[in-house]
Amino acid sequence: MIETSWIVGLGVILFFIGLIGAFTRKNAIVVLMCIEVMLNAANLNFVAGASHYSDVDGWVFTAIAIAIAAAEVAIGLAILLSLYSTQETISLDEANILKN
Amino acid sequence: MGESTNEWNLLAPIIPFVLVAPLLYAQGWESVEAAFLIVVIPLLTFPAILVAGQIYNGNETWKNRFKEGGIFGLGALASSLSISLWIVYDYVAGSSHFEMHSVVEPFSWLTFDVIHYDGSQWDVSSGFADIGVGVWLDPVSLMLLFVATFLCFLICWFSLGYMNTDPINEDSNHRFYGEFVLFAIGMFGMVLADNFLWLFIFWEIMGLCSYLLIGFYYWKDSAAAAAKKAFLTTRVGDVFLMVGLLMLYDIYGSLEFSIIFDDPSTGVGGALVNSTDLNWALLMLFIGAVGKSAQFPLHVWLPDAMEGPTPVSALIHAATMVNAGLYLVFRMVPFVDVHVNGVAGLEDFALVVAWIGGITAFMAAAIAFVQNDIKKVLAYSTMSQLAYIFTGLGAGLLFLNLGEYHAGYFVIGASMFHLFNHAMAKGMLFMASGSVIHEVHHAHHHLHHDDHDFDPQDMRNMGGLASKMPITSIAMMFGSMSIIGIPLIGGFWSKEGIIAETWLAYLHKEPLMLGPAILVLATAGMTGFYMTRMWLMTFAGPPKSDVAEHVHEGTPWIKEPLIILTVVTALGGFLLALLGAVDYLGGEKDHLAMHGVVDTLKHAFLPDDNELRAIGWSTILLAAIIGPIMASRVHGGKLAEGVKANPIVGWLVNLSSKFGSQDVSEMANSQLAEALQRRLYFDDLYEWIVANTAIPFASFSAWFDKNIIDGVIKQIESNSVSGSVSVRGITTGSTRDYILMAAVGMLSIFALIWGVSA
Amino acid sequence: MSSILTDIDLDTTMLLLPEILMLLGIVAMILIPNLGDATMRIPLTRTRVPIFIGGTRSEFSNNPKLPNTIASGVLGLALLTSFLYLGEEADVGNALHIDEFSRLFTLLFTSALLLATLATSTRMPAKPKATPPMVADSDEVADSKVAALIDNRRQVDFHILLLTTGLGMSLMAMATNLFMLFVCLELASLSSYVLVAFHKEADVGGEAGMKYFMVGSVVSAIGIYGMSLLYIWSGSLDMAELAATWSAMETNDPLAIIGVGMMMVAFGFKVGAAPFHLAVPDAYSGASSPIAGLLATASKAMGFVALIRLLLIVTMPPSGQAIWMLSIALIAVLTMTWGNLAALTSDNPKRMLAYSSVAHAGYMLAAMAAIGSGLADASSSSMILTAVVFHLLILVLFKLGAFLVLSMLEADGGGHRIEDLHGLVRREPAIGVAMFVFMLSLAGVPPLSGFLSKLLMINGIVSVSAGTGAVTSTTVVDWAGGVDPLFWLAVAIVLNSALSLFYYLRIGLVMFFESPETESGLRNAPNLRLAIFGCAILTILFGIGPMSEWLLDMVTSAVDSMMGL
Amino acid sequence: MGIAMAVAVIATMLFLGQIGNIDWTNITQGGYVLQNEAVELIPSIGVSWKVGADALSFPMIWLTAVLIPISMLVEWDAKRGHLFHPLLLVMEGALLGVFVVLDLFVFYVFWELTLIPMFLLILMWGGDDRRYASMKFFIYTFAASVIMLVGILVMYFHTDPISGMGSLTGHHFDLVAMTAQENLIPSEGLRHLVWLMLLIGFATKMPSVPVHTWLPDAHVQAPTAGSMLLAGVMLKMGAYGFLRVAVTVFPESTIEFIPLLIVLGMASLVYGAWVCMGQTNLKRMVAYSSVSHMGLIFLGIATMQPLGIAGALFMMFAHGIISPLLFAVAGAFKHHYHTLEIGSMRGIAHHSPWLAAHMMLGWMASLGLPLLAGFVAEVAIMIAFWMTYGWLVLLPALTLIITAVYYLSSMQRTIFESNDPEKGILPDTMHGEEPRDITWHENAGMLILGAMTVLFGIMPFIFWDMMSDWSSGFTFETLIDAMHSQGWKP
Repeated sequence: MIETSWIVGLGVILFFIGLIGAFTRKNAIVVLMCIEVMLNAANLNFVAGASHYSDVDGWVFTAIAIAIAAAEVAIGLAILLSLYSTQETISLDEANILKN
Repeated sequence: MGESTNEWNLLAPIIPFVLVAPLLYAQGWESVEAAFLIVVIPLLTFPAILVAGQIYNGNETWKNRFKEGGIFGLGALASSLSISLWIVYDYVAGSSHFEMHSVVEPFSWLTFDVIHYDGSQWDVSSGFADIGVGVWLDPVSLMLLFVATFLCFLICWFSLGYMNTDPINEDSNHRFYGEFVLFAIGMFGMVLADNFLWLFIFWEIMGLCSYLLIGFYYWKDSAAAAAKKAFLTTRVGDVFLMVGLLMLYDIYGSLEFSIIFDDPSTGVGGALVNSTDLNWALLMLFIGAVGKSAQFPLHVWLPDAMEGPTPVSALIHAATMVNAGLYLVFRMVPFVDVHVNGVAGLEDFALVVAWIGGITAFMAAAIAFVQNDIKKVLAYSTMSQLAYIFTGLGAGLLFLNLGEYHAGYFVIGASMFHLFNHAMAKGMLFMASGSVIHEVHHAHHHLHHDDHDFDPQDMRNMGGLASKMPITSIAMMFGSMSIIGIPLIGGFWSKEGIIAETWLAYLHKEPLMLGPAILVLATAGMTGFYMTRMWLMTFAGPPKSDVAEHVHEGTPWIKEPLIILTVVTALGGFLLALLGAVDYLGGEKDHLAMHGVVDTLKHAFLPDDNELRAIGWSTILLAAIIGPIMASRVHGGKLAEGVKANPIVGWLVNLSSKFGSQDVSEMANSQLAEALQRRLYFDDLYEWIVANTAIPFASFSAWFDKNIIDGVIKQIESNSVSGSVSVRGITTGSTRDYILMAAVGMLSIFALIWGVSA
Repeated sequence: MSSILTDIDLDTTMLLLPEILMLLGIVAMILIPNLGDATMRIPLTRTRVPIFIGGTRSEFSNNPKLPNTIASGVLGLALLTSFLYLGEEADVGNALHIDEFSRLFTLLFTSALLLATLATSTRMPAKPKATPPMVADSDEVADSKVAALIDNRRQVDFHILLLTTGLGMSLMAMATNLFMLFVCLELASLSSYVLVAFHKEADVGGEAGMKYFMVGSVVSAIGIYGMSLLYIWSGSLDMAELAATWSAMETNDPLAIIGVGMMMVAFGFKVGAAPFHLAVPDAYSGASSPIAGLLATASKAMGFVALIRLLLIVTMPPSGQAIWMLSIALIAVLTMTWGNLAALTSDNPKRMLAYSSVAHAGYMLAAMAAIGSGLADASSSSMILTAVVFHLLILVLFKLGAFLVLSMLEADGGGHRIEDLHGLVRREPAIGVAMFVFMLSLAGVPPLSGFLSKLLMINGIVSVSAGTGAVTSTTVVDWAGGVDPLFWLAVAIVLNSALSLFYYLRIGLVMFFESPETESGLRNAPNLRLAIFGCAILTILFGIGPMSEWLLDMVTSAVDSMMGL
Repeated sequence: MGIAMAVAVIATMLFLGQIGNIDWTNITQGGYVLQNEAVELIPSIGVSWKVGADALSFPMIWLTAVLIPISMLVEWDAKRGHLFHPLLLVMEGALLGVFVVLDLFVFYVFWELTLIPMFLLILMWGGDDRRYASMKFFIYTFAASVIMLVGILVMYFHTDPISGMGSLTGHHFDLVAMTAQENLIPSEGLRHLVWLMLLIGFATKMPSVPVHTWLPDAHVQAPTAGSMLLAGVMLKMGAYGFLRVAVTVFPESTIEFIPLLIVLGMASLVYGAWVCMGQTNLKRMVAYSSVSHMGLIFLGIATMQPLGIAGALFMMFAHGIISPLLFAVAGAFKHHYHTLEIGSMRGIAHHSPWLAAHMMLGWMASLGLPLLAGFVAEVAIMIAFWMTYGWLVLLPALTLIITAVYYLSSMQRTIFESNDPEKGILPDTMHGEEPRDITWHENAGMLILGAMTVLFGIMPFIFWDMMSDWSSGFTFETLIDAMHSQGWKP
């Protein structure tokens, strides 16, 4: 069995990949994916915790977190579509009518 | 009397005022109990005049029947005069005598507590009295009260003729009478006040009225400036006077005359009074007196004050208010009188008083040499004569402080007597000059309606008026004689004593008195010159302009006071001298008693002391002979052909022409004359100082406040705005930046939490 | 025999009535506007039975105002019920706990939502008489008719989202499990993202929604990751258990404290704390005003509930300074200063209010820091928390009230520039004065309620910190050297309040003294006016006197119940 | 506006009617009267409605009740009078609140409440630059008072519980109880800090240099009635609060900071006077003269003599009568000549004799002419100041000269000087309009103020006696102990 700490370690790496991606990439879709990666890092932890503590809650958390992620992506894409329909861009830098 | 006899019926409204004193007497009042009414009746009258004048302005009855309020003013002053005469009668002729206490118990005006540190702890000081207000009378204040009420009444009478006939004053005379009566309140109050604070309060009221009345012709730039100058200059003195009061209060725990004079050597709580402290306090008070009495170096306001209407100059700036400073110095006598509880070691202060007096006397007389404005001559003469009195008081204080109380009392009495003589004479002289100006102005108005450059006060436009204005010329002659000190007339009786005692002080006591002694002696001769010059330029010689030819004496109301004062000036001095006024005022005798005529004359002309005799005769020589003769050589001359002066002055005109004429144009153009014309540059100096220090500093302060103090606030404001803009700039609008910022924030939180937990 | 069904007794269900009502409201919202004469053929037969869903809809169900009415009704009822059950306390399952505290917040959320709903009733572009396009219509006319129809349909979406937001928030306040809390928070957040982006035709609508969503998702990912760390650390996400583990922890476990830090980021975003607030002004200014108001009040309150749970329940040490105290204190100062400074020159009133909302978060965070300083005993903690909750409650009145006024302007196409407020008092005296009251209350001018709450917060900070300076100190410098730095937080609040006056008063100034661009009055929106006046009056009443006392008592007992006092 | 006037007059009458019911023996002995049973307002935090008056507040209450109708009278024809006069009534309520309440919370509420009507007065009826001025006024004083609030809260926190008060916090805002509590703040450093915080709030209101710059701006822009109330009563709030809270509760700190008080007082007095002299705007000059006169209050308190404190109290009162007159005059200039530039109009006495007369009286009263209200205060403060500080008194004394200079110069260049007895020099701003004198209501208001100036100049004892008793009692009961404990010596 893999040590919990290894799984957590992987989670950390994933999380930071996601986080760094989130503020380095301009394309909103990619950022959305980065967010997914971060959420999955959390899921990994939940799974690891669940198996570590033999606690069923962790599994439930994971399942619900995945559902949340799905909802988030759905909403995100919808919002991006509406952004695209008005500003014809989904670049995070270019959509900056609102500032200061 | 006057042009229309029915003018007398205008006086009907004053009857009830005059009846106040008899009625109170009938009610069984003591005269001193009524003393407060001297102040209160005018106090009630003056607002009535002002308000009624404002309301009824232009109303015919108001203007003709009530003389725009003048009648009511006269009434109030008449009642004051009657009460004061009642008091004078009680004290001088009656049985009342003065003692060392207020004649009316003071009313407690301000009550308060004072705490002090006794070396180990704080506690209530018991010795500090409340500030009250009451009435105080002694020979000098009685004399001054009489002078004030008498002259106020006469000059108000005079004003009815002088002010109300000048179209320029039309519809504003109520202002004049209101302020005039207010002034009277100040003067009466100051004289009656039983403590230094109320003396100061009324003193300031007089200052206010002086300001208001100098600025009576408010639209004239020169009058406005003169009024301001007068108020500010005296204010400088007043502030020091106030500081002096604070010091006195701290020393004695009271400002009541009765408490302080009871024992000036012990202060509050029985502590011995330190002469240094007292010296400073008296010096501060003296600065106030210098300001009020227009002495060097705060003299600059008085000549300018002549911008006011002539009755104002007569009353305030010659006869009454300017005496306040003298009165204040006189009040210092108990402090220095080591014979009765005085504090030794105040000779320096006495010297300062004498020196200031000597310097001013000489300086003012010198400047008077070159004045052509009749009122300015009189103004400088006033300064000079007041300075005499200061010198006398200085000498007196010196004598008293050194224990020579007979000489001290004598010279102080002489000084106060000179105050009386001078007030009467100078009040009359100003009224007479007013009469001249009034008529010259009238004549000019009659002849040239449009010419506004003519100066009716300039003596170079006059000449030969002796024939046109008999009463005025007589009055002026007696007044001048009194001021000059022509033997037997008015001022002679007092001036002689001052000069002589000043010399004695030098000879026997204090070498430093030499300066004042020489200065006052020289001034005596100079007085003879400039007063004669004034009279001659005005009344003798041929008319110097066509206006002067058409002058005639006519206006009613003006002559009566002149005549009364002429009599008082001509005879009053001698009479009072016979009664021993000097000793009475000096405090050596507590009643007036008739001396023999021979004794009196002998005392004046042939004293036993050789020194005194020498000084006396040299004074007479200088003042009565050399000065007038020199003036006659320059300005004397016969009247125009075919006109004759009345015999009372005619001899003088003729006499003056006997000395031939001397051309002084070279002297008149000299640098010294220029300097005198420029009043020895004091005004210029003060103006320069103010313009180069106070005004730039004030502008700088305003700038500083606006740009530095408020600038800091504005800087905070603008920094906030620029900070706001830059902070808003961080919100770039790019989502990536927002996420980055969140990540940075997260890391910072980690760092902080980690740092705290480790 | 126990089953899920028997576990739920009727009493508890009654206590959940507000949430149930909202849930039913959502269902009703889906059903009722679709009611029509649709029939369905029974399979294999020719008989058609009416099923009422779909088909030609009746006048009643076709009314585009209907969703708003339903939402208002539901929220009103929820408000009422939550008020009625305020004192009750019960466990629901093992993840929810009803108590006074949570019900108070339900009250807050539902009233904010109700106000927003009332504001929306005349705000949404609903046209009751919209008809389908005719063949004869030109393209433009046809397009606009279609748009009107679509707009009418979107009413339902909007109000459903409002109700889900409410449901999420309300449940979140009851959560005893961090994960439950988070899920409910996400429910509310995701709905609010859409609400922000709802006005998608405008250029800014989509952008605002995108920004808010992107940043929100990233920080919630951070938060959920932090939570997962906590889970790994303790094996449970039940708050009581977490708290027990936390206080049993002898040395600080990095997993735990990093987890807590990450959750602070997530909740910090919700409350609008710097530096996570950057999307906030963008979102507010892009969203419609009622929604912006909702974010500034209900959403912020939600964030604070979460923070309170996390910081005061889970990680509060029994004694001594909490590890998060310093960071919260610094964030507080940064937040209030940043918010006030930025608001100073904002020319868009909505942005201005957004920044002001950020500043207010700073004030409240400062008060939280005072609780965590370890200097506060139980009663002063309760007092400070009371101040915070009280502030959150009354913010609904004047912050949302201000947004309601803006929404009134927005209905006429304005509200985005300060010029739109020019001369408001002349155009609409009552509205203008109400706005002025809101501004003064935001600024904390007595005797308005904004002053009372700010006073209580400052008082809290001062009272726990001022006693810390050396008693023996004889000079100010001495004392200042010894005092807990917390004291300067109070000074920071004070200085910031002074700074904030500038921009609040500026609004007042332009309303009173600039000449308006148009003299015409605003749209006649009785609901909205009523809401605005209600807010204004309550803003004053809660400032001083018996009403404020009543509310304070309520908050105090709620806070005490939460803290177990 | 008739209604508002009626309300104000009725309020004043009610107040004056109450005077008969006042326990004068108590009030003149420095005690409180009319102190009601405290009504709890927010008991959970210890806020109650507790009011009372003593010789410190009574003259101020009197002043407020009298000044409001007068300022209404002066601005009888104000534009939008239906708003203006009610605002003045709001102002009256707030001001009276400040002076009567004995609960610091409610005190603070009223304190800030006074800002709102004044803010609106300046903003809605002010001059050209009113926005800046009103904002500056509001923010400046608000900022200062929130700092004061922190001080109040620290005091609050140190109060001992009183049963029934402060169920939530355990503390209370009752000023009387705070005063009575021994050693309210044990830490001396903190006490000083609190004192300084209070000072910032009160000194800004007074205002004292260097936090005075809001005042000239506010005054210049404010409408006449606003200026009258601002100078007449609002500035006194600062001095009143300082005495009522800072000095009463923390006498030790007051003694510790006497040098600061002297510096502030001197700076206000002397520097303020110099700044006055540099002003070209009549109203600005008068505003700075207020700064200058308020400096005397600090000096009076700093003497630590009953006499000086009584002088400071009387200064508050006297300035409260005189400065409204000054501002009424300045306002009348603005109203009738449309300018306040000194020197742009000359010889105004010709067209407006009443105005000139009022100006003369007001100016003279303000420069400390005897028998007008201001003199007594100045003399009392200076006597006490000499006793304590000796020659330092020359600074305030010489400032009297500067005061005279700027007042007289401004008069010289407005009501005097035109070189034509028939007409004055009119400012350009008249645009050929026929000059006229002040209206009847302005005149009536100024006459009443002028009459009071004279009345209290001649008969200061009407209020002086109670002030003097108050300050004596205050000194013996409070200050002397503190002076001993601080080892303070002159």
